[in-house]
Amino acid sequence: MSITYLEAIREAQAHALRDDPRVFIYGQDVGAFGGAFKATKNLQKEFPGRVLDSPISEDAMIGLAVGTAIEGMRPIIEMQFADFSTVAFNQIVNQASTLFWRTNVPCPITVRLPFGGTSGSGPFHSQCLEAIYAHYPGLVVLTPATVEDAYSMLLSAVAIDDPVIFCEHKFLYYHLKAEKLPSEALPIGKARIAREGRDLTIVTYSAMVHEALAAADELATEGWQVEVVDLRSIKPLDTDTVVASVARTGRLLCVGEAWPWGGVTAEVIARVSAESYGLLDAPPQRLNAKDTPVPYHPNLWAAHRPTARSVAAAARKLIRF
Amino acid sequence: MSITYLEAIREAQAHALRDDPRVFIYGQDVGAFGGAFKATKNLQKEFPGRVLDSPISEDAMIGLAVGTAIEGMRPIIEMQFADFSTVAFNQIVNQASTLFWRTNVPCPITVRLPFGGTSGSGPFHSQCLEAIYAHYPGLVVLTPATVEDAYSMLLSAVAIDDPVIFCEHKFLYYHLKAEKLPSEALPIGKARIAREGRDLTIVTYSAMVHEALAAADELATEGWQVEVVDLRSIKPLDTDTVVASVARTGRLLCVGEAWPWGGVTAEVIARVSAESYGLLDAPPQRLNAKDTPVPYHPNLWAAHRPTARSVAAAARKLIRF
Amino acid sequence: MLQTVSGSHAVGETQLAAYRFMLRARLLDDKFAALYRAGKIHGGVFLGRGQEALSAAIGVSLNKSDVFAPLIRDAAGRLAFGEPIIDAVRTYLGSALGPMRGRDGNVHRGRPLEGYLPMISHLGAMVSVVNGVLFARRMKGITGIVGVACLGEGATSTGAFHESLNQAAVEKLPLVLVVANNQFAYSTPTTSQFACADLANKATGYGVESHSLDGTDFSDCVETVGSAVARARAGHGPQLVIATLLRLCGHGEHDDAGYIAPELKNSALGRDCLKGAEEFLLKHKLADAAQLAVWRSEAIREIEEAVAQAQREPAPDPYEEKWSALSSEHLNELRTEA
Amino acid sequence: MLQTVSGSHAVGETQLAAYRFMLRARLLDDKFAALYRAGKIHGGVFLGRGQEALSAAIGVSLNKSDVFAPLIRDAAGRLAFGEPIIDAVRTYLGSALGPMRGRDGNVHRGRPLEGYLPMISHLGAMVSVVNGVLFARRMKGITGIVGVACLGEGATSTGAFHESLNQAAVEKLPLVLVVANNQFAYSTPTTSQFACADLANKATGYGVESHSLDGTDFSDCVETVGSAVARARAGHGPQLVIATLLRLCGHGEHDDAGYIAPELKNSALGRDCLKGAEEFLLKHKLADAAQLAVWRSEAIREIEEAVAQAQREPAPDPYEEKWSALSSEHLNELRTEA
Ligand SMILES: Cc1ncc(C[n+]2csc(CCOP(=O)(O)OP(=O)(O)O)c2C)c(N)n1
Ligand SMILES: Cc1ncc(C[n+]2csc(CCOP(=O)(O)OP(=O)(O)O)c2C)c(N)n1
Ligand SMILES: [Mg+2]
Ligand SMILES: [Mg+2]
Repeated sequence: MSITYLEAIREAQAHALRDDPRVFIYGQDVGAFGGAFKATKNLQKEFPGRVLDSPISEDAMIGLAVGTAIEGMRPIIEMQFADFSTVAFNQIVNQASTLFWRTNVPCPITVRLPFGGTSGSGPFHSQCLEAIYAHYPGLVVLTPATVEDAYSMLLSAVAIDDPVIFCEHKFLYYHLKAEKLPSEALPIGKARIAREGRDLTIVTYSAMVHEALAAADELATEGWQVEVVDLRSIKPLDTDTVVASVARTGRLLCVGEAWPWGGVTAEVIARVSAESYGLLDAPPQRLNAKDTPVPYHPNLWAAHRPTARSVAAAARKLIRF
Repeated sequence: MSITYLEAIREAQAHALRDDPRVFIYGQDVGAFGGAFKATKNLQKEFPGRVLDSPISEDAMIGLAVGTAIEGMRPIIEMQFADFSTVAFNQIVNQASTLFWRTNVPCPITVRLPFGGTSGSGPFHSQCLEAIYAHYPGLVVLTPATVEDAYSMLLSAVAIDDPVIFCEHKFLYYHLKAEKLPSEALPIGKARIAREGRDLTIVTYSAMVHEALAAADELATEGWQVEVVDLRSIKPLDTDTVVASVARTGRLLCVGEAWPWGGVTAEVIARVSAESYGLLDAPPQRLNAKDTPVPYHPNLWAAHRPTARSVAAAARKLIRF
Repeated sequence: MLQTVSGSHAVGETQLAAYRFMLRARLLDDKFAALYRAGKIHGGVFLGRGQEALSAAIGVSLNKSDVFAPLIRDAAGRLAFGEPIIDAVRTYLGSALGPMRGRDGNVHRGRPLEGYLPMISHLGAMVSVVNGVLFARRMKGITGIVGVACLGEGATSTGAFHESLNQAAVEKLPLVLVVANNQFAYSTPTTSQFACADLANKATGYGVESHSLDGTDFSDCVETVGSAVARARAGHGPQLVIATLLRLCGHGEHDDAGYIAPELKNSALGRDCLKGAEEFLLKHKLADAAQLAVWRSEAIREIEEAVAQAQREPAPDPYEEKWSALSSEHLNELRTEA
Repeated sequence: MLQTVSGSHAVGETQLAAYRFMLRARLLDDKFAALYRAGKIHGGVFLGRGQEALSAAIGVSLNKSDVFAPLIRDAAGRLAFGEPIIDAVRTYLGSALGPMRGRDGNVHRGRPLEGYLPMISHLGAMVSVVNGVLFARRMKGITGIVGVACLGEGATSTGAFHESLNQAAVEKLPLVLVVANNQFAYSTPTTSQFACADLANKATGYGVESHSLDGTDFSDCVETVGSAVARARAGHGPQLVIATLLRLCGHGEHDDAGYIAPELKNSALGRDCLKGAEEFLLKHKLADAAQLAVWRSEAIREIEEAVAQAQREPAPDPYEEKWSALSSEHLNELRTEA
C-alpha cells in the first residue's frame, strides 16, 4: 500500500469522524462531491449528516463553526483554497481567535487551508498565508511537510481546544507518498530534524522542506553536510530545536515560500539572533518568495519561489561566508 | 497656533482636495458629520460632492475605490477603525494590491486606518495591523509618529501611485501637538533619527516612538545615550538608516506595539542580522505587545503594550549585556 | 438569574415583565451615562434609549435554553434574557469579577455557555455564530429552541448580514434576526445606507418570513416579536423582524446626535416607548402609578447597589493575568522578550 | 478590435452579431479544451458552454465606452465587448505578449483602461470595482454609460455580492448585475446555496429593478439583457438580471460534472443555446445553412491562427521580469536576499 499526502488528510478526517461524534466537516463541495481536491471523498456517505456542503460564504462558514464550537462540537472547515480565507478573515482573527481569551470558552475549530503554489495556479490560488494567521494571538498554525505529519497533525488539530489553521500544501497533495500511516507522532510544537548535518542549518517548513532536502543532497555531493529542520508548526514555533541545531552548525538559512516581508523566516531569525547570538559563525540569512503576487506562468512561478537550486545557491554562499 | 496630529490629518486631506481634483474621500460618517474622530470635519462643506458617506460595507468601499483609481481618481478611504479593515481584507490584499502587477494600471488609493491602542478601547478598537498589510506585495505601509509626518506623509500617500495603508495612531490624535505644519519632509521610505545616541539604538515607529523617547530621557539620567530611529514607513523599510545607527551604537532594541509573532520587530532584526552582523555587540532584542488581544481595562492595557518604563527596562538590560 | 418569561405566559404577564425590564434598562443606561460623565468609565458608553420596548420584547419571548446575541442597544433584552445587573455593571467598570474579567468591556459581554453570546464589534459577525449554535443543537437532536440576533439597520449593509441570513435560510435554522431601524447608523441616515422601500422587502429574497413593527409601540413590540419567535420555534425557519423607531440618544454618550433633525425627534418616531409602556399598563390596569413608582425605586436601589459593589471590587491585576490567548496551555509561547 | 453592436441597432443585426460571437466563443472554448487535454495549458480551463447566448447578449448590448466585468464563463461576452481572440489565447498560453504577460492566466484577463476589468478569483469582488468605475465617471460628468458585472448563482451567497449591489443601489449607479443561474456552483446545487423561490426576488430588497430570462432561449437573452442595459443607461439605477440555464460542461475541464443528473441534462434547461440561435437565424432567414458553415470555418481558422501565433511567441522570461509589485519604482524594496 502507498498513501499520498492528500489521502492522509482524508484518512485523518475519517478517523476523527469515526472516533469523535463531535466532529463534523463543513465546506464548499465537501459533501457528495468529496471536495475540490477530493480530501473528503466518500466521507459524506460514510458519515451521513456530518459532512455538509456550505454556500459560498466563507465569513458565515467560520462564524457557524465558532457557534458549533461553543456548543462543544469540533468542526473541520475546508476552505476551497487558502486564498479564499481572506473573505473569512474577520471571523477567523476576531471571532474565533479571541473567543477563549474573552470568555474562557474554548474554540476547537480546525480550518483547513489548501495552500501554496503549484504550476499554473496564479496569484489567487497559490498564496501562503501562514504568517498572516500566526501574527494573531489565539491561533495555532500548523504546516505539515510529510504524509505522516499531514495525518497525525490533522488528528492533533482536531483534538486541540483552540482554533487551528491547518496549512496543507497543494504541491504535496498527489506527489508525496508514504508506505503507511503513522501510529505515533511528535507532539504539536516540536520541530523535526529532517536531515542531520554539521555545516549549516536550513530551517524551513511545508513544501520547502523538500526543496531544502534536495539542496542538501546537492551540497552533499560537494562535501557539505546540511542539517534541515522542519518546523512542522509555525505557531507555536520550536525555538529550542532550531537553536540547538544552530549551536551545532553555526550557520542558519531560513527558507519560506511566503512573501519576504515579515513571516516565518523573519521570526525565526529574530529568535535565533536574540537567543543564540554567540553561536552563529556567519550572519543568518533567509530566502523567501519574491515580493510580488504568485505568477501564473511556470517559468515565472519557478523563479518566484525558492527551489532546490536557489536554496543550494544560498546555502553555498553562506557556508563560504 | 498649535495643531494636533488629528488636525494635521484633516489639513492634509483639505490640502489634497484643494490641489488635486482627482482626490475624493469616501467612508462611514465622513460627510456632514466629519468622521468618527472628526478627521474630515467641514471637508464636505468645503468640497461639495467630494466627501461622501458610505454604507457599512468595508469590502465594497475598497472595491469602489479601486474602480475609481482605474479611472484615474485618487480616493482616500477612511476606515472607522483599523480593526474593521479586516472586513475589507480581501479587496485590499487581493484586488488593490495586485492591480498594478497584473495589469500595469496603477492603483493610487489611500486607506486611512485609525489604529493602535487607547485606554478602554478593548480588543476590537485597538489593533495594530501594519505587519499584516506589509506582508503583502503591492502595498505601501506608512506609520507617522509626529504631527509633521502625519501631515506630509498623508500628502505623499495621496500622491503615491500605489495603494497606501496609512496607519494613523489614535493615541496620538489629540495629545500630540506641533507649532505649525511642515513645508518640507523626508521622502517616503526614509527613516528619521528622532534622537541621537551612542550606546544603543531603539528602532520603532508610530506611538512607540514617544515611549522610546521617554525611555531615552530616563536612561539619559543614568548616563546612557540612546539613539531612537523612527521608521516612519514600515514598507518600504529603511534598512540603511537602521544599519547605520546600529553601526554607531552596536546594540539594537526593536519596539513595536503589535503582537509579537512576526511583524516589524522581527523584520528589522532579520535585516540587521543578515546585513550588519559584525556590527552588533550584543544580541538584537525586541519588545512587542503581549500575545493576546488588546485588553479593555487600563491596568491590563498598560501592561499589554510596551511603555516608556518597559522600554527603558529592556534597554537597560541590553546595554548591560 | 432572573426568570425569563416565555411567550406562552398570559398576555398581561408578559407585558408586565417586559415593562419592568425596560424600566431597569433605562435606569441602568442612565446610570452608565452618569458614570461616563463623571469619568468613571473607560472607553465608550452605548445606550438603548428609545429601543427598550423592542429589546425587552425579545428577551421576554425567549427561554433560558434559547440563544441570544444582543447588540449595543440591548440592555433591556439582556436583562430580560437573564443577565444580572451586576454583570453589566462589572463589565462597564472592568471589574475582575465580571464575566469578561476586564479583558473586554461595556457592551461586549455575554456568557456563551448560557446561550448568551458576547458581541464582537464587527457588525453582522454574530449572526452566523448564532446559526452555529442552532446548527449544533440540531445535530444533537435538541428542538424547540430559537436564536435571536440583533442588528441595527446600518448593519444590514454588511456582507456578514447577508451571508449569515442566507446561511440560516438554506439550513432552515430557527433564527430570528431583529433589525432595529433607528434611522441612523452613527450619523448616517438610511438614505445613504440602503435604497429599498422597506427593509422587510429583503425577506423574500432570502426565502424567509418577515415581520414589521412599530418600535415605539410597546404592545406591537411584544406581540410581533413574540409571534416571530413563535414562528421560528414552530419550525418555520428564519424570521426577519424589522422594527421602526428612533434612537433617543447619541450613538454613544460622546455624541450629541446633532445630526438628528428636531422634526424627526418631535415626530411619532420620536415617542418614548417607555412612556408608551407605562400608559399601556395604566390603561389596561396592569399597574397603577404607585406601583410604577415602587418599581422604579426598587430598580434604582438595585442598580446603585450593583455599582457600589462593583466599585469595591478588585480591578484586574496585570501580574495575576495569564497573558495567553490559548486554552491549550502547553501550546502557548510564553518566552519572555528583551 | 471588433466593433461592438449597441442595443440601438436593428433587431436582426444584433442577433446576427450575437450569434457570431457565440459561435466563436464555443469554438474557442473547444480549442482550449483540446489544448488542455493535450497538456498544453498550465492550470485550469473554464468554459462557458451553454451560457454563450446570455454572455453574447451582454457583450452586444454594450458600447465600447461601457464597463464590463465578465466571469469565468464569458468568452462570448468578452469577444462581443471587443476582446481580440489573440488576447484570450495568449492569456491561456501564458504568452509574454498577452495582456497579462504570463503573470495571470486563463480567464483572469482584461484591460482596465478599456473598461474591461480582469477578474480576481474571489467571487463577488469585481462588482464593487465596476461600481467604482461608474462612480468615477459620474464624478467626471460622463453619462449614458453602463457597467455590467457577471456572476454565477453561487456567487450570490458572498458578502461581496450583497455589499456591492446595495452600494450600487444607494448610489443609483448604472450597474447591470447579471446572474447566470446554471443550477450548480461547482458541484453544489442551488438548494444548498439559497432558499428563495426565485433569485429575482432579491431585487426589491435592494430597491433595484429585476429581469428574468431563459438562458437557453437565444432571443430572450438578447432582448431581456438588452432592455436591462437600456434601463440602466436611461438612469433607472441598478438592474438585476437572473438567467436560468444549465452549464453544459464541467466546472472546469478537469471535472466531468457527474453530479448533474441525466434528467436535468435532458430537460429543457439542457438545451444548447447555440443550436437554438442557429434555429432562430434560419427560421428568421437571417442566415442559411451555408452561411453558418462559412462562419464556422472562418472562426476556426481565426482561432487556429491565433493559437499558432501565440505558440510561437516568447514565454515570459524570469530574468527579464521586473520582480516588483509597485508602480512607484522608487518605493520597491529590491534588496537581494541570501
Ligand atoms: C464592520 C463594521 N464597520 C464599522 C463599524 C463601526 N460602527 C460601530 S456602530 C456603527 C453604526 C451602526 O449603525 P446601526 O447598525 O444602524 O446600529 P445603531 O448604532 O443605529 O443601533 C458603526 C459604523 C463596526 N462596528 N463594524
Ligand atoms: C470567495 C470565493 N470562494 C470560493 C471560490 C471557489 N470557487 C470558484 S468557482 C466556484 C463556484 C462558483 O459557482 P457559481 O457562482 O454558480 O458560478 P458557475 O461556476 O456556476 O458559473 C467556487 C466555489 C471562489 N472563487 N471565491
Ligand atoms: Mg441604526
Ligand atoms: Mg453556477
